Amino acid sequence: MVSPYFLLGIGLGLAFLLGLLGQKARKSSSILILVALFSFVGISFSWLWQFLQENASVTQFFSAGFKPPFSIALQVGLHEAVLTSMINVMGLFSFVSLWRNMKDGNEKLGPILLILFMGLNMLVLTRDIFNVFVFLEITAIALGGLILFDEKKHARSAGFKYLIASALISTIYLLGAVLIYFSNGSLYLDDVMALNNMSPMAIVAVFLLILSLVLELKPFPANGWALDVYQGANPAIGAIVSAAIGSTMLFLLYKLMGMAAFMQEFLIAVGLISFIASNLLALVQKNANRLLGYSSIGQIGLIISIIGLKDILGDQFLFVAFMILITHFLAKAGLFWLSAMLKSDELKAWSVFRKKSVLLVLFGIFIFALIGFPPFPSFYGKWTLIINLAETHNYYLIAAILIGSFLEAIYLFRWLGYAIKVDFTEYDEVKINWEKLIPVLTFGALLLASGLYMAHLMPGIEDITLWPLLFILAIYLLDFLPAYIKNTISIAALAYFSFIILPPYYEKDLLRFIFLGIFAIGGILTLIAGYAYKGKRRGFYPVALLMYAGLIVLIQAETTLSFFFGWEIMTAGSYFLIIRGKRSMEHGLSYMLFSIGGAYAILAGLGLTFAQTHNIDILSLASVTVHAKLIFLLLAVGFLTKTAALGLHIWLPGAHAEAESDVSPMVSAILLKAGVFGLFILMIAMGKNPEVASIAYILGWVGALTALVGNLAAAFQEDAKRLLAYSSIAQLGYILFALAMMSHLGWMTAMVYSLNHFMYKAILFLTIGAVVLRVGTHSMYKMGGLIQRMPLAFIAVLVGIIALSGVPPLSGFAGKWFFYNAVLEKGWYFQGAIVFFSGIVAFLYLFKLIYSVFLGQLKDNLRQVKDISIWFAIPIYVLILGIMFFSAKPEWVLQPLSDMLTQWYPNTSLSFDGLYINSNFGYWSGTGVMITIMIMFIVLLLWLWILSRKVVKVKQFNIVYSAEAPQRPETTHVSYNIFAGYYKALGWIVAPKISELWNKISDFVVSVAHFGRMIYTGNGQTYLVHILAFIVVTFLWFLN
Amino acid sequence: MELFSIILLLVMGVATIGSAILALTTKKTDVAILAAGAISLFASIFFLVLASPDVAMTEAAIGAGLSTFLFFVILRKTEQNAEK
Amino acid sequence: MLLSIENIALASGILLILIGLLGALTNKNIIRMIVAFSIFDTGVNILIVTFGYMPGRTAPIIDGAKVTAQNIAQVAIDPVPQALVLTAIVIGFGVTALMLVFALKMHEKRKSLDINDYTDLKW
Amino acid sequence: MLKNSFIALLVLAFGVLLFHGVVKLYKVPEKLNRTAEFYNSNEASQIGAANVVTAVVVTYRGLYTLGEVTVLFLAASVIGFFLKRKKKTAPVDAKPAGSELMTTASKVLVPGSIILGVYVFVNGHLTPGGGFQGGAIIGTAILLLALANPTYSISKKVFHWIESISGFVFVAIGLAGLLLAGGFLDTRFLPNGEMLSLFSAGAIPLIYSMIGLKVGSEISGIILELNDTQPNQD
Repeated sequence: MVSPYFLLGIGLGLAFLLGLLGQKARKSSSILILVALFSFVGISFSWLWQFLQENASVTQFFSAGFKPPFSIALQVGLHEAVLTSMINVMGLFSFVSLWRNMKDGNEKLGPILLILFMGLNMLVLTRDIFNVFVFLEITAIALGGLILFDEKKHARSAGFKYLIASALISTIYLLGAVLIYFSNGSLYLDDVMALNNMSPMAIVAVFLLILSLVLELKPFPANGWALDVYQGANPAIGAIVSAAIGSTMLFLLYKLMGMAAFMQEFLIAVGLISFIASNLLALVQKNANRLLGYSSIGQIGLIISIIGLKDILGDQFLFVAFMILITHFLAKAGLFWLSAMLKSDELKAWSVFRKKSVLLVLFGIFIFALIGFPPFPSFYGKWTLIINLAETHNYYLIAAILIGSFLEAIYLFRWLGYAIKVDFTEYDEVKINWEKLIPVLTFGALLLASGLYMAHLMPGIEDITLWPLLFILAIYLLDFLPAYIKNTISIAALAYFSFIILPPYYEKDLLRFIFLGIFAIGGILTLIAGYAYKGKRRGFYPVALLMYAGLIVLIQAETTLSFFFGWEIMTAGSYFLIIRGKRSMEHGLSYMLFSIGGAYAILAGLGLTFAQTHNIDILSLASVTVHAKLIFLLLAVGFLTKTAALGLHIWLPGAHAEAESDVSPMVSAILLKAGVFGLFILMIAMGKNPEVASIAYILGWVGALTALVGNLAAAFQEDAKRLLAYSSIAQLGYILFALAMMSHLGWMTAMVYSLNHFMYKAILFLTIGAVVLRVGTHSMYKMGGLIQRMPLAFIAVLVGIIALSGVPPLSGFAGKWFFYNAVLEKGWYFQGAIVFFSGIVAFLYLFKLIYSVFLGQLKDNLRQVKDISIWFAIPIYVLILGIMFFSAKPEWVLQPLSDMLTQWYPNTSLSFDGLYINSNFGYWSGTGVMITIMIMFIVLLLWLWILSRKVVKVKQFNIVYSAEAPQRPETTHVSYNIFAGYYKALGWIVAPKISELWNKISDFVVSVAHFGRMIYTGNGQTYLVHILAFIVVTFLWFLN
Repeated sequence: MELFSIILLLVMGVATIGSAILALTTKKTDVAILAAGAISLFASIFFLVLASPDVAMTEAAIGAGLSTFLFFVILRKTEQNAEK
Repeated sequence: MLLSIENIALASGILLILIGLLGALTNKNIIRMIVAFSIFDTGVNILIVTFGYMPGRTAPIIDGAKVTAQNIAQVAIDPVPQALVLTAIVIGFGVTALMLVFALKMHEKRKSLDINDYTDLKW
Repeated sequence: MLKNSFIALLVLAFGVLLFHGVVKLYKVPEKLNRTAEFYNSNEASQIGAANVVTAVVVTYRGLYTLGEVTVLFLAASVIGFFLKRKKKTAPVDAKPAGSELMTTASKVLVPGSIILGVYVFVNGHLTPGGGFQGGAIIGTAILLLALANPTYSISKKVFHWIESISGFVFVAIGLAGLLLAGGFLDTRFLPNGEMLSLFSAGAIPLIYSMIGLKVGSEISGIILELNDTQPNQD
């Protein structure tokens, strides 16, 4: 093994020698430093290789040829090899990123950076407690020097604040180190760790050491100096502080915690407080670098608490800590480097990355990794952390971690949203220099690669989940191709997938077969509509496929881990799809926040499940016994955020309405079924547990009320797509209600509704979307009379609303029939009545939809409009055929469904008898009804046709307006505000009280954040007072 | 000998604390710097009495000498800057 | 005995630490803050040397007369605290020097040495 | 002022909390602890330096000294770089020459100080003092020189060379210990020699000479940079 002293020799020897070269040979000295940093990487990688491949054992290298404690030992083990590898890679790329700063007469910058990284290596390696002090000071002085070279406006005052803070902190460390020596006569860490019972003096000493290291790691609230450094210094230096120095200090803390088991609780508390507080205060931050600072402090706080959890996590400790650390390391460095490319440090300035899509994608990767989305390492880290905390019954810690993560998600996603949506014309363009680009690209690639590699290693993740992700990556690389080619590839991929994966499920698991079918067929059909788009449609296909991949992984999941994996992938993909719409940014954000909140609820629920079943098999949900109510409630809340149940629905109307024309059906008809599938899984598990019947009862009420409010709200919309969005909320309410009945008939209802909703909502959204593409508005009062110009669209909508309203002969009736049977059987009359009433309300908005858009008077500007695009018409009519088939031969679908459900509910009154479907309350034949209604329809049509020959045709202008042109189109459309009367009577039900409630909550949080950050006065002395107060308070805590 | 050391240290201790209070309270920065230099000198006597001649020499050369010099240089530079 | 060498030294060291700290936290002038920090450091150094002191013993330097290679373990004090303080003094000087350069550079831009004038970065 | 009295209270609380316990737990040691015992008993035979502190700082725990040198190097780099006068505004001769007395005194004192400094670092293994103290004394001599002869011009290049080479040699000696003897900074690859003689204690005199040269030239370099009347030569 290479002796670590060569790091010292190379680093210092070169730094000293470079004085000979002087200022003139700056280029050659830069190259020499690069070579030295390269050799650092080489040395640490050689260690890594020896530990990973050759099973080398931990080795200590003694200085001066004596044994410690009489000399100083540097230890090289696997941990040290990993950490020094990270640090040295960071050193190399930091130097590259600062390459241009070397030029302006700053010839000392290079040696200082070299010494800084050498010092960090030594901090990781050394086992001598006082030597740590020496190298702490070396890194502090070197960092101070680096900051001083910085030309940024406030770099110097920030650097000074850093110096005085670190002077105070390192003196505390010095006192600790000295007291350690006096208490046991050794400065050798292993000696102290071997002490069986420490003397009181040693305890005080260890306390001081750990306290000072925690202070170095910027705990809230003694961290104002660090925030100022992040904001004031060059972002490339911020990257070093956050990634390299932060990781080193964390490792040092971990190393020294070997002596301080009694301080574990302190670390947990301090870490989590920092995690939550800094993520909270970041909510109101507008400066990108300071925001990154807050985020760094938060992440580091989380890792501090994980170090405190070492004993609780046991075997899993290293895995969890490393996963979260490596994510923080790669992502934070990447983000700071991205920031270094920009002139302005406003958050909104990041929108200029939109012109360089590579950078935007990297930005997205870093953000998603930080929040803990799959496939990035932090996903596995957080999952394992939560699972293990649940297993050890640390429920409050789970709550704290999830709350902090949620706060972090809010500002990070808002920021990503700015980059994707905000207008960038006022900001300077990014000029990409190779030396700035290489580090970011490398770290982004490393992040992605480490995530994929982890997924490959992780038990409980099926390998198959990775192929789609790799395919998506490939599609992204083909983004320069025109849309129709990518569309074809995407359809082919989905079709191929369906061909391979779908058929076996027909025998194996019909439930999954149906949902997979919805996703696969729905995916293909909605993608066909994509041919209507011209140009390249950059970024659309990767994210659409990401959503489908997530959905498919979700359904296929055999373990709770891969279920959650799929859930998160699907959420990420759908988020990007939604925010593609023109005005959908805030809706996209609220979608994401509800989704993440829901996902954390699911995570907590799955964690609690694992705690008692010790099994990640998804079927193990059914064997939950302890805390069953809490678990099922958490899971239900998680799934209900996706199905937009009442109270959790406010993201849906905006998100669905503002999405692109072919995205709305994807996120409505298809995506919502993910929530339904989740509910199915949940209900199947709940069904076997009598304890949680009350939850089903509550869910039933939630479903009923959701149906009512959704339908009422839909009736008062003037925006066609919003109307359909509210209608979706209501439909999902029906499904929830039906599922909650926990009976064979109830679940039949839910299945039928799910299938139907998929078909008719896809038809309606596709058609309305296609119409919107032609007329250029969502507002129904700006349309009207389109039946003359768009007969294809009219017929599609007509079929859609007949199916939706549940009148015979179309398949919606089947849903209604099962529904009434189920309600009667269950005896939920009151709730049933509410749902029934809301069904009547549905007629109102359906009427309004078809009337406002297609009937009445054709607007002047739409006189030349063409019928909907053929690419939309194809999927629409395929779906209409599907509905027709289902309506004419319902038993072909219903009988297998019924048979499938008998595995959970063997006793059923339902029976199939040829064309007839019987229940306790009656019978019904789809085919018969169809034939009867068709005959009636044809007779009526003929009669009307005969009558219509006597009609006198009137020119439109005769009756609408005499001479004036309409200034306000809404006043001239007869169906504008058509249900004003009903609104007076029932409007209070749909008043946006729930949105108001959420707004109040968010206002409150924001004001807390505003108030809280006032402690950071910007005065260096005040920061010192904070540090001192932190020390005093900690002392008092430990005295108790 | 022992007694002599104690008396010496006592005087030094009083002088040190006095200088420290002076450094803290004086209005003039240069007086404060001189006081700090004096504290270092007294400290080096402390170190001598405490049987640490190496430390004493270092404190005298670096703490009392070099540091004080640097303080004055910087102070003069800031004054020059302010005049400009 | 209350008035022993080590007790006087201990008291002086601790008082210097506290006075230095108070100065660093209350003096608004940046250079005066740095002066206070160096007093603080001196106090810490005195404290450490005092802890390592053993009454009646001499410095661990073999002079061939009073202290020889044979009796040094009985008559001399512990060399390690001295080694630590030596290091701490030099490092403290490095930190002080860097702080002073910062003070100068800050003053160059804004012509002020008042710490209250450098609060642009906050919240 | 309310704020200041709060701070005073806080400092007091800090002092009481920290030192109350420490002082209470502190006992005047009766005998040396095991590390000190080892050093004091074995140093003479193992390293052969009369000054045990030097042996500890340079050999046993030589990494501390290397760290100190690094810190001084960093500080000197930063100070030298930022206090350097800008070339354009350099008035070649702005200051009056030093007084007669100063000039005469410096003629006597400067060589004497330099010799004293060299003596201190060369004898670091025998007497109190060593590289840092000797270097600082040399720096003071240069300061005297600069004060006495403001127009006197010394090439800073020489100091840069001495600084770089001596620093490098120090590191090289450390590596030589690693390659030739027991470990990094092991000074025993040279013979221990006879106790109390100048050429004893292995490579310690060599290391302390290098440190003395390095520190002396660093400090001198800074002083020369600071000396306003010194025309910039680089």
